[in-house]
Amino acid sequence: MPINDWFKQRETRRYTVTSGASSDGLPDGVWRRCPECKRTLYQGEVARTLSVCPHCGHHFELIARDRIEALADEGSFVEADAGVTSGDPLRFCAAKPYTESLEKARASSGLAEAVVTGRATIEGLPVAIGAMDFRFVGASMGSAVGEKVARLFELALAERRAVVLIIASGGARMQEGVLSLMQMAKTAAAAERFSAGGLPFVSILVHPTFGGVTASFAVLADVIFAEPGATVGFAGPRLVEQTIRRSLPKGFQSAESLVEHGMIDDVVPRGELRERVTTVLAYLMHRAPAAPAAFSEGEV
Amino acid sequence: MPINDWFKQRETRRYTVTSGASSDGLPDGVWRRCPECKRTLYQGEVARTLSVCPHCGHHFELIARDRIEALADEGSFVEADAGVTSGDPLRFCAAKPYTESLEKARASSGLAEAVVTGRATIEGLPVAIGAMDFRFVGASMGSAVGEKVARLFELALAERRAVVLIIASGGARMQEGVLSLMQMAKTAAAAERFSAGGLPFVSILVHPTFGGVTASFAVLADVIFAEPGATVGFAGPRLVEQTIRRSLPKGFQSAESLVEHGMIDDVVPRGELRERVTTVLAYLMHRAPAAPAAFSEGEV
Amino acid sequence: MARFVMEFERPLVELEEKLADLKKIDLAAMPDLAAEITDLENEVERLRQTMYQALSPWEKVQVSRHPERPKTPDYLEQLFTDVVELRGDRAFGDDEAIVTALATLGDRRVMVIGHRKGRTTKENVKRNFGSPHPEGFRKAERAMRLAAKFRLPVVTFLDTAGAAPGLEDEERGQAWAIANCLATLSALPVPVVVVAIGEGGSGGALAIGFGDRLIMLENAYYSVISPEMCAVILYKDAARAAESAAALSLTAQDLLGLGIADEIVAEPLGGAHRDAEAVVAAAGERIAAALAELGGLDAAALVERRYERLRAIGEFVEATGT
Amino acid sequence: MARFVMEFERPLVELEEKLADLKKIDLAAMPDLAAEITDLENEVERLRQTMYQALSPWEKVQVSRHPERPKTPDYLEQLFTDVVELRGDRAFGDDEAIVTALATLGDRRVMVIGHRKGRTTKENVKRNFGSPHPEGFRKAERAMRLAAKFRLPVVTFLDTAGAAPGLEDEERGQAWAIANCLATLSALPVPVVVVAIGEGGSGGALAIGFGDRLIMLENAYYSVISPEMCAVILYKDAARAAESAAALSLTAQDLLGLGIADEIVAEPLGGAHRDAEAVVAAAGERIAAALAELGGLDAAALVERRYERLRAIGEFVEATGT
Ligand SMILES: [Zn+2]
Ligand SMILES: [Zn+2]
Repeated sequence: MPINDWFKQRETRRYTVTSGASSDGLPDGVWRRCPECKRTLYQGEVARTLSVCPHCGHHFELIARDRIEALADEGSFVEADAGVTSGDPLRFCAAKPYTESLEKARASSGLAEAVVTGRATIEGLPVAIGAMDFRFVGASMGSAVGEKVARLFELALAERRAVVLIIASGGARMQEGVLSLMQMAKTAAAAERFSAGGLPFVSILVHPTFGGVTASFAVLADVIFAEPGATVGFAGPRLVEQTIRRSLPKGFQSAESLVEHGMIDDVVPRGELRERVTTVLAYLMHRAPAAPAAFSEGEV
Repeated sequence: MPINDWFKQRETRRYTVTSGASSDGLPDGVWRRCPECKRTLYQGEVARTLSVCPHCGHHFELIARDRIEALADEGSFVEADAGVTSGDPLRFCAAKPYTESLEKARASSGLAEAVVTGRATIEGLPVAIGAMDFRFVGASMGSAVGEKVARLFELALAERRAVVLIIASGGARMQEGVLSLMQMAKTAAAAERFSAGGLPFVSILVHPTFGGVTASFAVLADVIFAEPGATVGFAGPRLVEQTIRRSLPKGFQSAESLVEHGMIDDVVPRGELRERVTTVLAYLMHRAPAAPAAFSEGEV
Repeated sequence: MARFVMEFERPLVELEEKLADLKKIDLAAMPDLAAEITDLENEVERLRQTMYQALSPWEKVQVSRHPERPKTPDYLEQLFTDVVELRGDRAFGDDEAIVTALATLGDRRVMVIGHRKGRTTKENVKRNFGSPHPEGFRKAERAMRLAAKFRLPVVTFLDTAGAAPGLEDEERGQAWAIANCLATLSALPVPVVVVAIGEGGSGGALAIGFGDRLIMLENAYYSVISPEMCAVILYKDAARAAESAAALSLTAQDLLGLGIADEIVAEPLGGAHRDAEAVVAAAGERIAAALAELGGLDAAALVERRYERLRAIGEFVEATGT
Repeated sequence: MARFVMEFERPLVELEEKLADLKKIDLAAMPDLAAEITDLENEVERLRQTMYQALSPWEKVQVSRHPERPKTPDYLEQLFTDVVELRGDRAFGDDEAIVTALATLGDRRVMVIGHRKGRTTKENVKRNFGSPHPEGFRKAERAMRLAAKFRLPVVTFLDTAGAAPGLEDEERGQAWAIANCLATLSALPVPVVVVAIGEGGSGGALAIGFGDRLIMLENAYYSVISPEMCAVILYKDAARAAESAAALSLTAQDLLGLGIADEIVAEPLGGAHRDAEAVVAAAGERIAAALAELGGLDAAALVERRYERLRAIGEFVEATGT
C-alpha cells in the first residue's frame, strides 16, 4: 500500500461532541442492574454516587467526560485537540473494515476519539487532564490516541501543569498495526520528557487496563492509583491461562493484588479520588508552580 | 567514655610493610594440601598459578599484595595511605581487647590494615586499586578501612582514574561499634560521588564477602565479578539457616548462584581476571581519560 | 541438507528432492534423461524465483521464525570482538532471553542488547524462546544506563515473539519493566541503532526496539500483535493468520513505506539461513555505517532527533476548527 | 496498668504492685498503715529514680524494644497531617516493614520513610517485626528519588532490629538493596532528618539512617550488630548480651559523644511508653526545628555538608611519614 494513498486519505472532518446528559450517558429514567449485588438501581441515584452502587460499592464504567468532571474543578475543563481523530492509515480490513468500527464507536459514544484531553484546574492547581473511554474501540491506542496523549504531556510541560490521566484500555489498536505499536514509544517518550521537567504525573487505572497502554505511559506516573475491582496487566488473563495451563488464582491482576505486588500506590474508591489526587498534587507541586502560560481559546 | 580520651589516644605509629616473599606469604619449599581435591601441592607450583590448584581449580586465599600484583602492570603499583591503621576508638574490651586482635593481625600479616590501596596502571590505564586481606581481623571494615576506601575513591575522582577493588570481608568491624557501621555510609557516599564523575568502578568479590562491606561500596560497582567458589552475601549462612529453620540449598550464596539471581556479571577464574578487567576498563574509559594529575611521591 | 522446511516451501522442496534423486542415476545408461533433468532444473529455478521473490507477509513471518535463521548470538560472534557479557538486573535474576554485552564492531566500542533465541531446543527452553521476563527488560535497562554513563552507542537486535505472558511475569510487573525501557531508551544520550533480524513481536520487541536508526532484514517483521492472536480476535480462528498478517502492515517493506524503518538488508532467495554469514556481514556493514553517521551528533541533538522521529509516527485526521 | 514488664524492672514492679495493694486497704481501719505506705512510696520513688536514671546500655536496648513504645505509625498519626502512603517498589512487592508517605508537619510538606513495627502480634507478623526485605529498601529508594524530584525534605524514623536475614532476602539481593539506599541517600538534594525512635539495628537501620541531622530518643540505640549476636561471636553465649551492649557504644549518649548524633530527645523515667504522646510531641518539635534550619541551605551545600559529616566519622591512627 503506497504511502501517498494514506496522505490522500487525510481529510479534515469535524465531530460534534455531545456530552451525555447524565452519568454514563444514560437518561435519568433508566433502571440498571448491579452485576455484583444483582440489585436493580435507579439511574438517577447511581449518577449522584459517581456510578458506584450504593449497596455493594461496585464501580460501574464511567464515560470519559464524567470522569474528568468528577476530578476537575467545576466548569474548569476546556478540551484540547478535540479535532484529532483516527483515520484508517492501513486501510485495515479483516473480518470487518476499521472504518466501520470507528463509525460505530463515534455514533454510540458521541466521541471523536478514545481519549478526551484538555486543561483544567483541581482545587485551583493547573492540570492537563485526560480520560479514556472504553466505549470507543475498547479505548485502544491508535495514532490519534497516541498523538493526543503526547500533545497533552507537551502542553503540560510548556505550561507547567501537572498531568492527571484516568486510564482504561484494551491495549494498542490492532487496526493501525505497527503504527499503534509505535504509539507506545511515542507516549512513553513524551511522558519521560515531561517527567524530566520536574512536574508530577498521576495516573488512575480503571477497569480494564491492558497491553500497550499499561506498558507505556500509564505506569510511568509518579503516583499510580487504581479503582477498586479494576483489572490491570500486560497480557490478558486468557492468554496467561493458556500459557501456564492452569486456572488463575483469585484476584489475579486485580487492583488489590497490584498493591501487594508493589506495582501501584493504592486502591482508591471513586468517591475519594478527587480528594486523594488533590492532596498528592499539593505535595508534588509545592514548589509554587509558575502560573500557566496564557493560552487563547483558539488553540484549544 | 569522653571523646577527648579518644583524641588523646591518637598517635602516629609506623608499620613496616613486609611483602611476602612469594604468593600467600608462604616460603617456596612448603607443601600444602588442596581442601577440594585433597592432593598435596608444592607451594612453588601453586604460586605460579596465582594460587589456583592445578588439579581441580580450587582458588586458595591470596594476600592483598599478591592480588594487586596479579592485576596491575608489573612494578606500577604505588601504595597510598600506608600509614593509616586502626586505633581503638572505643577502648573495646569484651572477651579480649581489640588492641590485642590488632597486634596479632599486624604481626601475622605484616600489614598495617585490612585493605591495601594505591595507584597503578592496568595495561597502561590509570587505576586506583585496592585489595582486602582476610588475615587482618577477617578483612573487616573499621574506621581505617573506611577511610582508606573513601580516600581511594576521592583520589581516583581527582585524578580521573578507574577504581578496581578486590573485596573480601567478614563485614563491619564489631570492635569499633557504631563507628564501623557508619563506614558503610561513608564508603557508599564516596563511591556514589565517584560514580557521578562518570568514571568506572569494577569490583571483584572473592571468598568470603559478607555484611556491611557487601551492603555498601562492594556492590555499587558498574561491573561486578566474583571468583569461582566465592561465597557472598549480607547475612551469614548460619544466621540464615537459623532464620528459616531448615538447611540451606546447595550453592546458596555462591558466586555461581549470584549470577543466576542477577546480582553479579560473571564468575571469572583468577587466571582470567586481569584480561577481563582490562577489557572492561577499555570500554568504560574509552572517552580518552585525561592524563592523571601529577602526584608527588610525598603524597603517597 | 537436513534443514527445516517451512509449510509453503514444501512443493519446491519436493521437486528439489526429485531432482537430486535423478542426478544420482548414471546418465550414460539413460541418455534421454539429461534433457528431462535440464527441464526439471529450469522448473525448480522458476518456482524458486516466483515463490521466494513474492513472499506473502505470512510467509515472511514464517521465514523470520525459521529455526536455522541467524540469531543474536550469531551476530555477536561474527561481527563483534572483545565481547564481555553483562548479566543480571541486580534485583531478581539474570534472564537469558536477553543478552547485554560490551562489544566492539570494527574499532567502535558499543553496548549490545538483544533478544536471545536459542539454536537448540535445550537452549530455547533455557532462554524461554527469546521471550523476556520482567528481569530481562530490567537487565536491558541497566545496560542502557551503563551505556549512557560511559557514552557507549547502543546496538540492539530484535528477535522475539513477544514478552513472556506468564503468571509470574504479570506479578513481577511485565508492563512496568517494558514501560521503563521505553522511557529510558527515549532519553539515551548516545546513538541507538536497532536491527530487526527476525521476529519483532509487540511490546517485547519495542522495549529495545526504537532509536536513531532502524535497520530491518528483508524477512524480519515488526508487529503490534502476532498474526495468530490477531486472527483469533478477528476471526476466532488462528488458522487465518495469513489474512491478519496481510492486514497488519508488519513486513520490513511496510515499515519502510511508513517511514518507521530506515533501510532493508537483502536476504538470499529463501531467507537469511540460506547464507547466514553473508547476511550477518551485510547487516554489520549497515550498523557500522549508521554508527559512523550518528557519531557526529551531540547528545542533546540525538535525543531531540529521536523524539522528533517518534513524534512523527502515526496517521490521524485533524479537524481544523473547534 | 497491664503493661509489658522488662526483666530489669521486675523488682520495681513488684514494689509498685505491693503499694497498689496497700492503697486499697481502708486506712481509717488501720491508721498506722499510712506511715508504712508513705515509706513504701518513698522507697518506690527512690528505686525508680536510681534504676531508670542510670539504665545500662543493655537495659536501654530493652527499653528501645518495649512493645508499648511509640512506633513509626504513632509518630505519623500524631505529628503529621494529610498523610498519603506510597506503596511498592514497582518490581516485586510492597514490603509493610517499611512505610513511605507524603506527609505534612505543621506547614512543611515532607516525605516520611520509616521502619514500621506493628502494635500487635498480628501486625508484627505482617510487617516482619519491622525487618525489611529487599523490596522494602527498594520502596524506600523510590521514595527518596521522588523526594529528590519534587524537592521534598525527607524525614526518616528508625526502628528495626535489622534487615531480614531470610533465604529469599539473600537471593533477592538484600546487600544490593541496602547499598543502593546508602548511595541514593548520600546524594539527595533535599534535607534529610533522621529520628532514631527505638531500635537501630545495623545495615537495615542505616539504609534510611543517616542524613543532615540525627535526632535520637534517649533510649534508642544504634548499633553495628545486635548485642546478642555480638555475644554469640565473642563469648559463644547470647546471654552475655549486656557485656556486648556495653562494649559496642550503641546508646544515644554514646553517639552524641562520638559526634554522630546531634541531639537527644528526653524520655520520661522508665521509657517513652510511659508518656508516649509527650515524647512524640517533643520529637516533632525537634524535627520541625531541624527542617527549619536545614531549609535555608541549597541542594549543593546540603549534599556537600552531608558528605563532610560522613567523612568525619571514624577514628584511626595515621603515620606521618612513609
Ligand atoms: Zn451493587
Ligand atoms: Zn585441588
